[in-house]
Amino acid sequence: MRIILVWTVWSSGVRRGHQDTWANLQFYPARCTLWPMRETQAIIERVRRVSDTLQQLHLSVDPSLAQAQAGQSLFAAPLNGGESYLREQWIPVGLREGQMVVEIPSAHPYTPGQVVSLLAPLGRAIPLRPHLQHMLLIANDALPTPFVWLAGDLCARGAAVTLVLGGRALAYPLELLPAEVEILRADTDWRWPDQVETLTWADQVIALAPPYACAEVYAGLYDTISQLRVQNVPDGYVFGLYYYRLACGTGACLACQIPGQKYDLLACTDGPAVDLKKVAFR
Amino acid sequence: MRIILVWTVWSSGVRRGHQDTWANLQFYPARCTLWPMRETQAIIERVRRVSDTLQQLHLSVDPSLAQAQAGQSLFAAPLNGGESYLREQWIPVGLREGQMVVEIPSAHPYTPGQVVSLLAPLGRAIPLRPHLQHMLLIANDALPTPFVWLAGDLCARGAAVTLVLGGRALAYPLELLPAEVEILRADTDWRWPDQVETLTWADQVIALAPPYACAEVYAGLYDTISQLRVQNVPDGYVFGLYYYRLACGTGACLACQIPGQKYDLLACTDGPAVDLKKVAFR
Amino acid sequence: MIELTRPGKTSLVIDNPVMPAAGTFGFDHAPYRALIDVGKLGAVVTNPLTWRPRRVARGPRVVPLPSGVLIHTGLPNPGTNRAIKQYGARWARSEVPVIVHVVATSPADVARCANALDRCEGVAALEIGLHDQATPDDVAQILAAAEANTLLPLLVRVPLYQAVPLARAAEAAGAGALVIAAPPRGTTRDPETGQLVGGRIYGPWLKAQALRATGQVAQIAGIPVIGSGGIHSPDDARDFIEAGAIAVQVDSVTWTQPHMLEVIARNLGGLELTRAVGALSDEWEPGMGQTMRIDRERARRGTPPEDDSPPDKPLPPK
Amino acid sequence: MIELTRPGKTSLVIDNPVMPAAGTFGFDHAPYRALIDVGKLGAVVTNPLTWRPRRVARGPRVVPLPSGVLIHTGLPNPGTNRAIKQYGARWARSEVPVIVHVVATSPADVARCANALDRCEGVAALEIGLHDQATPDDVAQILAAAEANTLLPLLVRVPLYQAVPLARAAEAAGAGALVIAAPPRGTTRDPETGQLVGGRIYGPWLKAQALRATGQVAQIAGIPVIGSGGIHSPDDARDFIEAGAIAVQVDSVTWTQPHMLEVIARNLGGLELTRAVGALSDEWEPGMGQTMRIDRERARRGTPPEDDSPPDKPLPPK
Ligand SMILES: Cc1cc2nc3c(=O)[nH]c(=O)nc-3n(C[C@H](O)[C@H](O)[C@H](O)COP(=O)(O)OP(=O)(O)OC[C@H]3O[C@@H](n4cnc5c(N)ncnc54)[C@H](O)[C@@H]3O)c2cc1C
Ligand SMILES: Cc1cc2nc3c(=O)[nH]c(=O)nc-3n(C[C@H](O)[C@H](O)[C@H](O)COP(=O)(O)OP(=O)(O)OC[C@H]3O[C@@H](n4cnc5c(N)ncnc54)[C@H](O)[C@@H]3O)c2cc1C
Ligand SMILES: Cc1cc2nc3c(=O)[nH]c(=O)nc-3n(C[C@H](O)[C@H](O)[C@H](O)COP(=O)(O)O)c2cc1C
Ligand SMILES: Cc1cc2nc3c(=O)[nH]c(=O)nc-3n(C[C@H](O)[C@H](O)[C@H](O)COP(=O)(O)O)c2cc1C
Ligand code: FES
Ligand code: FES
Repeated sequence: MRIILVWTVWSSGVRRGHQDTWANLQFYPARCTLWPMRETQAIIERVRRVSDTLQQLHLSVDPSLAQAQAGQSLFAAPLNGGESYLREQWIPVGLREGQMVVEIPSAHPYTPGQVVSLLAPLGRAIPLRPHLQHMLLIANDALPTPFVWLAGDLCARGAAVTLVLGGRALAYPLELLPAEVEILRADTDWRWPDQVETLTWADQVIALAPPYACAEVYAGLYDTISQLRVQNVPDGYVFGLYYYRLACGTGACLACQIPGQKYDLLACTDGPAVDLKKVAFR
Repeated sequence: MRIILVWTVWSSGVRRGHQDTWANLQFYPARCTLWPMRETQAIIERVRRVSDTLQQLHLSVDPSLAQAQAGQSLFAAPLNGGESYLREQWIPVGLREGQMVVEIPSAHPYTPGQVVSLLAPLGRAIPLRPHLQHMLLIANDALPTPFVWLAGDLCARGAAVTLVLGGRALAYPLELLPAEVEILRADTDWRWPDQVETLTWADQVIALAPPYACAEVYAGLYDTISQLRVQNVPDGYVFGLYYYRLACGTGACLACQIPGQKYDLLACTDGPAVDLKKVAFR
Repeated sequence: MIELTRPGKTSLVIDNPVMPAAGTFGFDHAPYRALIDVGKLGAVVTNPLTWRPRRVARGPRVVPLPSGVLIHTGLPNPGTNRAIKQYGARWARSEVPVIVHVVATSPADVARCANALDRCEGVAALEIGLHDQATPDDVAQILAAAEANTLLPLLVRVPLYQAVPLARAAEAAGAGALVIAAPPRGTTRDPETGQLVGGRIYGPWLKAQALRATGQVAQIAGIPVIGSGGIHSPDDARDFIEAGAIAVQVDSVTWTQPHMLEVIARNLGGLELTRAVGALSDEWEPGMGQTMRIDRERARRGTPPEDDSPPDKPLPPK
Repeated sequence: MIELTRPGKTSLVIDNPVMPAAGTFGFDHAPYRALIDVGKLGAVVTNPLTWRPRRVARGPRVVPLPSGVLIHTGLPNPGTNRAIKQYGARWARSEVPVIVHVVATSPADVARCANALDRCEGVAALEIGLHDQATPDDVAQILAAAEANTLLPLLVRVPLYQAVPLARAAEAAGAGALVIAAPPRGTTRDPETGQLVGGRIYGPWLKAQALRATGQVAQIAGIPVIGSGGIHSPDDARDFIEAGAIAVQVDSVTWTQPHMLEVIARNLGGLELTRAVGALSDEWEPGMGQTMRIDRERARRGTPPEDDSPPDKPLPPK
């Protein structure tokens, strides 16, 4: 079945006519661009309240989703209609014993046994440099859920991970993160201890800002990094995560477009991680 | 508390300025016109599936509703929003051990423990002649749920009750009706065995038709009865039940108006039982 | 104190910016008297009146929509003179101003209604309900007819789809205030009969359309604008105020959660909201904690019933 | 066989009365290729194109509504010429007719777009999207500009609030068919930023308004009418047909339940629907039982990938 799916796909890059956007990033997990979104069903096996505002859902998912990688997410809708009209983007924090665990706001009432329709995988795996040693993750005013799975994978393969938390991100329960991750605390002006050192130490930087602040925050971060690196910022060095509210999730509605230098990008099919070097900050 | 409520009421008759509509029916339960609708809460204690299409909900209701009488109903909405935007009219089939039992379509998913908001009582008790001996009830193409409580009360006080079922009403599970009730089966033309005899035998006749057929069916019934009784049909002899879909339930929106001979009536506040002698059939 | 209509010889001043919309509350306070404290509202707008009596529409009149409802009543009403007889005395005794809604059937009928209502003590203002097909010319004629027959302040309720041009026409023709907007019409299938049914549509979804129209009109209007359409919470009401409305009309939520009308009024009136704790079960009702109903009802124990009022005064002959 | 546009030198004939609405499906088949069988649709309508490229709007673009959504994209598109380069070859290979949506920004721009698209092999028809403020005069000018530059059938998509007068104007100006209606605009508060945001509104509630407008236009139009707005099920679609539409456009349900677009098409196309029983868990997906997808995918095992297509043809110079 999986093999068939590869035949039927139009890869996201090909289909909007800008193959070259990603062509020079040899280290991209090539598989992901060949793996199309499908509609499947999942059963909620367990609902675990992990903080005042967050819950984790343990999902029995279609076996094809076992291939998913950190960065990819689920576009979910309860089968019998939920509270919201649009599908919700559910961000996995890991795959454990065949179950996918997602972390979502606890405001939404889900119960074990409920069946959900999933459009998945949504988006691409977060691109990682092949011999990555030092990863710097930065979350400002947004809960670092999207970093949990990634940080776990990186720690497991021996990379050093530093996570900077600022603003609302400080409310996140640290016990949900791998114990190996070094945590730094940013102040309200986005400064943290040894900022320059951590930025030069890192082989790769990935930032997370809330949707309404992405343009501003990522532009500032990119400026800072450009100033530190007298030569050009390398391709695939600093990424921003875009979690815009999605209408279609398939690349049809263009509501999640991110203006690009050469080609515009879509948060749903090209994201969530976007190389900030490719973004046109106005 | 109940006493206070009596003070605050504007009776339904008084408030729309047509006290005289009911003034000549001395046998009306006077209490009902003095008992205003209130907003209270109820807990669903038990959900019992009684047929393929019907369920009974056992409700712990506000003690004030212990005064309710057959004909009065509840205008209900689940506290956390339900499937329908408007409130639903829930028809009680009895009051048992302080719990009110309502019978509603099983399509609506309710669960024990759920809290519902009630505007109640909705409407008036079905007016009964004081020394009633023989009651004829007729349900055509509408499930006879509204007759269950009434028939039980009448049998308990020794009256003889005959129930004619036709069309869709024949699908109703007879075990939900008091065993003392005599059941007759009407054919598609609204004829049943000994039709003239039963109509002359009865001290009072109450008919139930689906909302969209009320005007036609009740006009036909009233004609038939007029022809049987060479003198005028007496006041308070033949009633139709009006279960229109209600928007407000309070007499504000007028969507449930029934054109009357002298005054127009409202299904929500004057109904469900309306003396067909007062109705203007066009 | 909110000056609801354009300053001039007569202007309507209200204490609270929240009132029910025409057609949702009845012809007087009676339908909601036992459920909400009418005195906490800024005003009451009556159901629509026409010069001649109208009977209810035939066929299905209430059809559910996803998250809303379609209603087609045919505007039943006893006609203006009989309504004055039935409700005039109660309007005169109302704790809050009564705004009588007059359907703009024709200039001649509006003139007759205005003339009759002008002599009715309890009427604080008229709200003219424009028809969906009204043109700016119609608006001018209708308002001229009303103004020739009454000095009462005139609010004009404008249909959603023509909000900007008709609001402009109403202001030019001397309207005292604009109500934006009357709900639009729709068609849906009645599940009971299988028929396609037409009527006005109500529900929270309407808010986005009405809020946009309110914002557009507020930007061009030189007279007060009252926002209306799909308001279901104090926050919804505040959105209309932020878009430029001076007051709001609440519609179908009054049917589904009657106390919400009072909650919105108290909230926008700046009254503190508290949730009652420990009220006895037979004293407590939803929304009661958010109001002072318990105190109010206790206070009433000694007072005479409100219905114990003198019989309606005879009206001056026409 | 449905003659979708008025008979004449050119007329568009489609096999199935169901197609996606502009803006919901993308510029070509790619976004939904893996999720639905495009060949089962009657046609595909592209996202809106303008002459010049447009970038996405700033600020919040997707805001939830009760039972719906407000969307404000700013109509991002690469401009007509670049779109032809990017998508023209795929349009030419499409299993079903491709209708290109052209935004009616100005007569001059529409003329340029029509001219460029007229020479593009894969384009079966143009759909002209009228602006909300368009007047009947604008419609005449826009259509004259389009007709002077192409013989392609012209569909005209009319805004909801002005459906009847603009439909009349479009028919008089030679439109081949009418699409009733473009969704209305609304304003709502974005919960994330607290801002009031404007945009088009989508959801099942819209159906009542669009169905009414479709019925009104169908009664007066002498050319085919395509109904659109809030269709979420085969029954919804049938209601538009009963109100006089010859075909329907399905909008936001494609985003929330992609297979529903295909289900509606199969249903209105008269194909039998069966629910698959016993499909293997990794083969089964919602809606699949209602289609013949399992068979289709099995059949594909031996076929070359659809993407293995020749590179886009160079376009003739302008
Ligand atoms: C609470 C309330 C408040 C009101 N407030 C006001 C107010 O403030 N101001 C005011 O002016 N009025 C008000 N009204 C008036 C009222 O809402 C409308 O005027 C009433 O609903 C009449 O609408 P209608 O259905 O007759 O419309 P119509 O438009 O007459 O009825 C249906 C229309 O749909 C068309 N149609 C027929 N078949 C189809 C089909 N298959 N598909 C699509 N369309 C079709 C018909 O041509 C017809 O025109 C109020 C009413 C109520 C109940
Ligand atoms: C999928 C899709 C399909 C489309 N299809 C078509 C099509 O077929 N045809 C077509 O022509 N277009 C189409 N469009 C175009 C598009 O939907 C609209 O043109 C777009 O949303 C622009 O709207 P706007 O928000 O800029 O409107 P505007 O009206 O410009 O924006 C908001 C308005 O609200 C007013 N406002 C400001 N503050 C307030 C306030 N506080 N309260 C109320 N109002 C206020 C402002 O004055 C402003 O006018 C489509 C778009 C999409 C995404
Ligand atoms: C100002 C105005 C308000 C109206 N309001 C209503 C109404 O609330 N309900 C209704 O059924 N008809 C209403 N009508 C419509 C008329 O009663 C009548 O139905 C309408 O003129 C169209 O009739 P037709 O649908 O038979 O052509 C209104 C008409 C006017 C002029
Ligand atoms: C035919 C037409 C279609 C338009 N469609 C869109 C659109 O989809 N999205 C959008 O943001 N603006 C759209 N616009 C609006 C313009 O881009 C611009 O926002 C609009 O003219 C108003 O600008 P303002 O809101 O800054 O005054 C459209 C304009 C026209 C003339
Ligand atoms: S969400 Fe529609 S294109 Fe990304
Ligand atoms: S339901 Fe509103 S008056 Fe009866």
